[in-house]
Amino acid sequence: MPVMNMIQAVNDALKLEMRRDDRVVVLGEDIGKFGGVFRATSGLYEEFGADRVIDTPLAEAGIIGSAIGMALYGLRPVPEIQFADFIYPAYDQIVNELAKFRYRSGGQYAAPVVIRTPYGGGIRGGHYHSQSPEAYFVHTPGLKVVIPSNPYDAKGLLLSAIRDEDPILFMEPKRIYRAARGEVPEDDYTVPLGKAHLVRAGTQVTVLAYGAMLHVVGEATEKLVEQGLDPEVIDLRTLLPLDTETVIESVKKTGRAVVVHEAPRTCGFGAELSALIMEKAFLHLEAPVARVTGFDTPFPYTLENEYLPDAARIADAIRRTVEY
Amino acid sequence: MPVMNMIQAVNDALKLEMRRDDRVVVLGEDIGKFGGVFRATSGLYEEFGADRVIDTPLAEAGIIGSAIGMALYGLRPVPEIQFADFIYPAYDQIVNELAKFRYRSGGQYAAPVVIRTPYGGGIRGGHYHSQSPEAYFVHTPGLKVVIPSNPYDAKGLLLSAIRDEDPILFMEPKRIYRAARGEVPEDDYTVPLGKAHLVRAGTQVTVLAYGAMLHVVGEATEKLVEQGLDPEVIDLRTLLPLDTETVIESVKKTGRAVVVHEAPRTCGFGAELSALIMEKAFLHLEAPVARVTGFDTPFPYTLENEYLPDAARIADAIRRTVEY
Amino acid sequence: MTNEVFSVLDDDGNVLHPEHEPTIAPEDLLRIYRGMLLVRLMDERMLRLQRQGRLGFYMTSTGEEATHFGGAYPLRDSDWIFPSYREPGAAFWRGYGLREFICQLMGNAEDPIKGRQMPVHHSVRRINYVSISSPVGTQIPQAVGVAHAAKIRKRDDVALVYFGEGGTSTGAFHVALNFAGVFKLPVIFFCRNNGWAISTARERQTAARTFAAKAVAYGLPGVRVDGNDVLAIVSVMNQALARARGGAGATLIEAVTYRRGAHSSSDDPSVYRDPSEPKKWEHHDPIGRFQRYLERRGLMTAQLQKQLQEEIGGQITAALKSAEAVPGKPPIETMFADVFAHVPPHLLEQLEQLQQAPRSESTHH
Amino acid sequence: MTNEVFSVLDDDGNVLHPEHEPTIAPEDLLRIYRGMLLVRLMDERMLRLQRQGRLGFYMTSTGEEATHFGGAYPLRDSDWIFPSYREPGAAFWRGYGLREFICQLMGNAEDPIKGRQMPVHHSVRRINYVSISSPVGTQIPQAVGVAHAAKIRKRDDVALVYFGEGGTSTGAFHVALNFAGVFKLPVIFFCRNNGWAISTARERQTAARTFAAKAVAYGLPGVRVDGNDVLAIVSVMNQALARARGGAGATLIEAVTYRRGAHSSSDDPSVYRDPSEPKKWEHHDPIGRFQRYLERRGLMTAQLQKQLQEEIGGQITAALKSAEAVPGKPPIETMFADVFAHVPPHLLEQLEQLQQAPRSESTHH
Ligand SMILES: Cc1ncc(C[n+]2csc(CCOP(=O)(O)OP(=O)(O)O)c2C)c(N)n1
Ligand SMILES: Cc1ncc(C[n+]2csc(CCOP(=O)(O)OP(=O)(O)O)c2C)c(N)n1
Ligand SMILES: [Mg+2]
Ligand SMILES: [Mg+2]
Repeated sequence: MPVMNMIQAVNDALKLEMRRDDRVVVLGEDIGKFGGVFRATSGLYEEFGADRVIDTPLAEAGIIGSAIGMALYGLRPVPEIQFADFIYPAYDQIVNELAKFRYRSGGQYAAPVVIRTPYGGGIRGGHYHSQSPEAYFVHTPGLKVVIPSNPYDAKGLLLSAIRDEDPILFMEPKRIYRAARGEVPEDDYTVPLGKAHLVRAGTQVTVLAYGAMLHVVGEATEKLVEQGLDPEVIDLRTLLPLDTETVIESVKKTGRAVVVHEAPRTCGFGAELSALIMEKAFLHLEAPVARVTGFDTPFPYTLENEYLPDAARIADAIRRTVEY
Repeated sequence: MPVMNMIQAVNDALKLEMRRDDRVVVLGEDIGKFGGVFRATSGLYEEFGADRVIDTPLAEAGIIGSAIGMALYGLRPVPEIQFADFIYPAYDQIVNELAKFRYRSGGQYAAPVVIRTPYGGGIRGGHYHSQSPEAYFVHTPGLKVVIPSNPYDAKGLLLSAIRDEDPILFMEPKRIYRAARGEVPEDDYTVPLGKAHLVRAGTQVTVLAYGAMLHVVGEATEKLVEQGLDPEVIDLRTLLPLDTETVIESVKKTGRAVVVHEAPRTCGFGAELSALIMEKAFLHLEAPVARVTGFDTPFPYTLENEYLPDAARIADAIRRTVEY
Repeated sequence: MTNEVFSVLDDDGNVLHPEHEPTIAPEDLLRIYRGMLLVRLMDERMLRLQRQGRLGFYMTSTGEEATHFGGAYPLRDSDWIFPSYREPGAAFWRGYGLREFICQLMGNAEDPIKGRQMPVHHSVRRINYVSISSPVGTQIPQAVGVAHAAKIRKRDDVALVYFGEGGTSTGAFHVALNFAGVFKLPVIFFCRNNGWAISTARERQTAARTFAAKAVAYGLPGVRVDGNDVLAIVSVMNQALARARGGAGATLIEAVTYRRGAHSSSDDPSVYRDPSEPKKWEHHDPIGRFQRYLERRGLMTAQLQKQLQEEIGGQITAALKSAEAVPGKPPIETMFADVFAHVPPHLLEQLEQLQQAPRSESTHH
Repeated sequence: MTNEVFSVLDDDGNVLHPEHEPTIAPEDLLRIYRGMLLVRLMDERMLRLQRQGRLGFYMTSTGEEATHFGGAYPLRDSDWIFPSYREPGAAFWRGYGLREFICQLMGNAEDPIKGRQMPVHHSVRRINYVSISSPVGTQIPQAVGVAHAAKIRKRDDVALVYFGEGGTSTGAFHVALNFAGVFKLPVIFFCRNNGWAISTARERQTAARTFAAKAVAYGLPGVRVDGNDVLAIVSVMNQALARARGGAGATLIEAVTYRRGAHSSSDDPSVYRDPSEPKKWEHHDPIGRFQRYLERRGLMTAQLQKQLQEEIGGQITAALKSAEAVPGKPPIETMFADVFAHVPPHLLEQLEQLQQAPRSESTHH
């Protein structure tokens, strides 16, 4: 099996699906001839031409607004927002239009658009090239939110997403675009949406994470395991709809949970996980659910490493939770 | 003391502050000659003229973007977004610009803009005239979020907001614009930001709410009190910065909490409250924090009353929490 | 770019420019007339209903009916219409039923969109009349996307998108027309310049001399047409359609008309505009003008007109009766359906919670 | 609306239109020249630094220096400048220090903005050079707001806002110019049309014949000026300023220039454009042209030029040395400051948590 990094896996999924389904088109800024600022779409323009690989003017609202129209017409548009930090000019189209089309039309119209966007810190991008806005979209009924943490999932989840009937935010942790490498089947396969992945089975505490944080969690748990701890690690993969069953079963087993994300803490997705766990596993909880997150500040430049959850902070929170 | 409704209290605060401070200007759609679709700015145009009461073209991004510039120049703009549902075209200006100006400029520039906007359901407005987007803004570092539940607070909080140095979302529960009436001093007074209000002291359970929900909570608790229960009711008033101390002290006392809001449940502000309470009062909790909220669907039209938390659902949650 | 407004008819229904008079079969002329009359009478009746508290909300098109039919008539059924909330006639033209229309207004159990939206937010997929949303301008880039998709699929479908002059101030308008220009897309931007955006006068909306002039910014042709002259509108639409189907791209049409009624049933224009203004525009009434034209052509008589009125009135009454007879609201299951293609576990759970929860009197199912 | 590009100088520095040659004091002419040279040399040095891994990121302005000074020179110090990331010269003109500039790039302990933003996102309040943000176009309505405030306060300050031609495609551009037109505001919209938006060519950005033509959509005058001719820019700026201060409102200036370098240090133009294109533009170099003009006027000699180069080179070296000598990063307290005017309890608590937390090697303080 070939070894790919995240970018190659995303690129492979797009190629494969564009070959399989001629309704699939990609559009965005610099994604055509240039192949995207992260090269995720490289080679597509050459293979599929300007009709299906569309370099747009600089306007996110235009990209998403027209993607909605394309989807209404029957295409399967996969727009790219160059950085998640720049998605807000399209926010109205996403939360008021894309998310509500099926509902508001009584089920008459659907807009299965998959918005791909690189997100997250770790690339010295300061606060306009590092944001993690997933909670904004999780809080918006009508959208699904998918975040892969490795090349295998990136390809399998993206293929599932493009074949899904609903609008989806497909958020790609750019920090591990090249760093995360792994075996990826060349042929067609899917990883189901709404299913979390058990990364490590354990008994003492459930660690919940997604995206780039999985790798930092891995660093942390490795040390802890050496020290004799036995954490269970779950990669959520889909934030909405959440695989509540897997999460709750695990916490009922371990009685403890630590949630990790890069986004600011207040009203982040960690808050939802924490609240949900309390509602559904209260009597099993032996410690409060701990949140290891970015801080409630804009994303800094120089102090990025201090801002982001690192292995030490995560390990510390896991240990405290176990020892609570 | 004169009796006012919410609209009159807001209008009174604007008049008072515009007389006191000539840096204060209001701008928005239909807010001038017309006095606003809810009449919140009526009379201002006549008294302060077109320079300070500005009817704008139909563009929320222009309203907030230029309000930011006005604030940078030294004015105290109080833009109105006609309905919170229409704030998204200005989302980029709010979350990427307004919220981050002080931080990103190393403290050189500040943009003390107070965005007034009617929000929430209960007026048969369907999903574009009923939304409660507070969580989007609470999750955005750099913004304060204030929501009054009665005329006295509306005036006092709005005056505090306009005099504050930070950008503020001032969200007005339009459902009780006219229904909520009460004595409001004619003269100048402020209600501090960041301080919750103890509406009813109780011993068995802490009920946390804000905006229009306070009144539904009132209905519910009234019945429960008749039935011999003793709930404590707290009006948060400011969602960010939250009066964590008051909330946590109360829950430590009662050992139980119920959170109520209209917004969708997942990743709503209730999730943050629930997570926070678990983190800070875990050992005092005798029951899981319950959330009574809108459902995770777009806001419906015909089934509005089914969607919104009502007295029965709230009372039921309180009772279950107490009896847990 | 000229300021001139293109008309075919004068206020008395005389043909000013025979060379521009579109050739329309007599039966179609009568269908168009009947359609405009239907909108006029429906608006009167529904507004009265709203005043009586039998409807939560309503919006009229009085004086702008020609834009509905002048826009919709020249299209093929396969062309897409992206309406705003003020072009119900374009749906009636394509066969939207009076009863469906009223059921939507009532949000009752037979509302085609299941009681999900406020009155006047129709959606009629079978006739390519796309779901209306309240946010102003959002439909414009979506229409561009449909046109883009048609071009990609090499079909010659055209997208017609309606919006008011207030909508031209939105960012959505700008990005949409810019995309349409860059990609040469088969879309027609139909701006109903009715002079007002709620209380905001046209002069406050832009300093551009005309709304049609804005086309220059996108490399598109812009035309100003008399929005109360259905024949003039048909004629400019025909040109725009030829352009679009011929691969030459988009057109911006500014239809100069006037909002004679209130913005909506919640609005009171007397606060912000001189009542003489709407009065003045009654003399340019699109229906009256067109009627006099038909009379001149011997296609309309006072008696036929009276007969049509009664016939339409009767149909509205029947539809209203039948709609009001629909028992109850949509079942609560509908509140959780269509958020996604399939109801996910968390929504099933919330449905159960709602079903099991006690309800306040106000909200018993 | 014309396509013509207004120039004062030809490529050899000859004055084409003496009647349009702005009157600028010789010492100012030399300051302008010196400023352009500074930007050119600073860019070369900082890009090299970035290549050596001593800087995280950088963006050059090579070939566009005339837009920095042609825009900034005619302003009063009290006028506001809203820059994008490609006009550092406008800050240098007003006295931004080389050392401050480099400290910002390094985000070190003496970075004027406390290491909060990526390199080239300067903010220099004391000279009304407003904080730069990455999102394209957002500064345009903000500049309009400053102009609106100045008008409300009855001061005759003017706001100058820079953006690239890519920025004209954003909704922010549209709403900003529309507001400026409606309210007749003292703002100058300065579009640096450098032909490229990262890999996106100007033709893909809009179908409008020119960017200046977009002014029509807002009832504003639009002018096209040679962006590599500092004298021509000064002359159109003077007209725009007179209009603005005279209460006649805003102007849209399209400066036609070319991005000779990569979009940024992360970009590789060879993938998307023909290398002969930037080569061609070297013949229109704004510094060379202006230098030949100064020589003709007897204000510049080869020797003086060489002397200036060395002087500036020396200053850059000194500033760089001193900036690189700054020990350490901003303290972690700074991460929680300036989110609000006063640090609220939840941020104090988070600061404490961070201070008490163990740190991975990578991130020891
Ligand atoms: C983005 C947005 N802002 C504000 C509103 C509130 N609103 C509804 S209609 C309207 C005026 C629209 O005027 P125009 O576009 O001219 O259409 P008309 O009503 O005249 O047909 C406004 C401001 C809205 N629906 N959407
Ligand atoms: C809203 C937004 N979308 C995308 C980007 C990514 N981006 C940064 S610069 C740029 C191109 C800008 O081109 P132009 O406006 O012509 O300015 P230039 O770089 O040529 O000076 C893009 C697409 C961004 N910063 N902001
Ligand atoms: Mg209008
Ligand atoms: Mg450019």
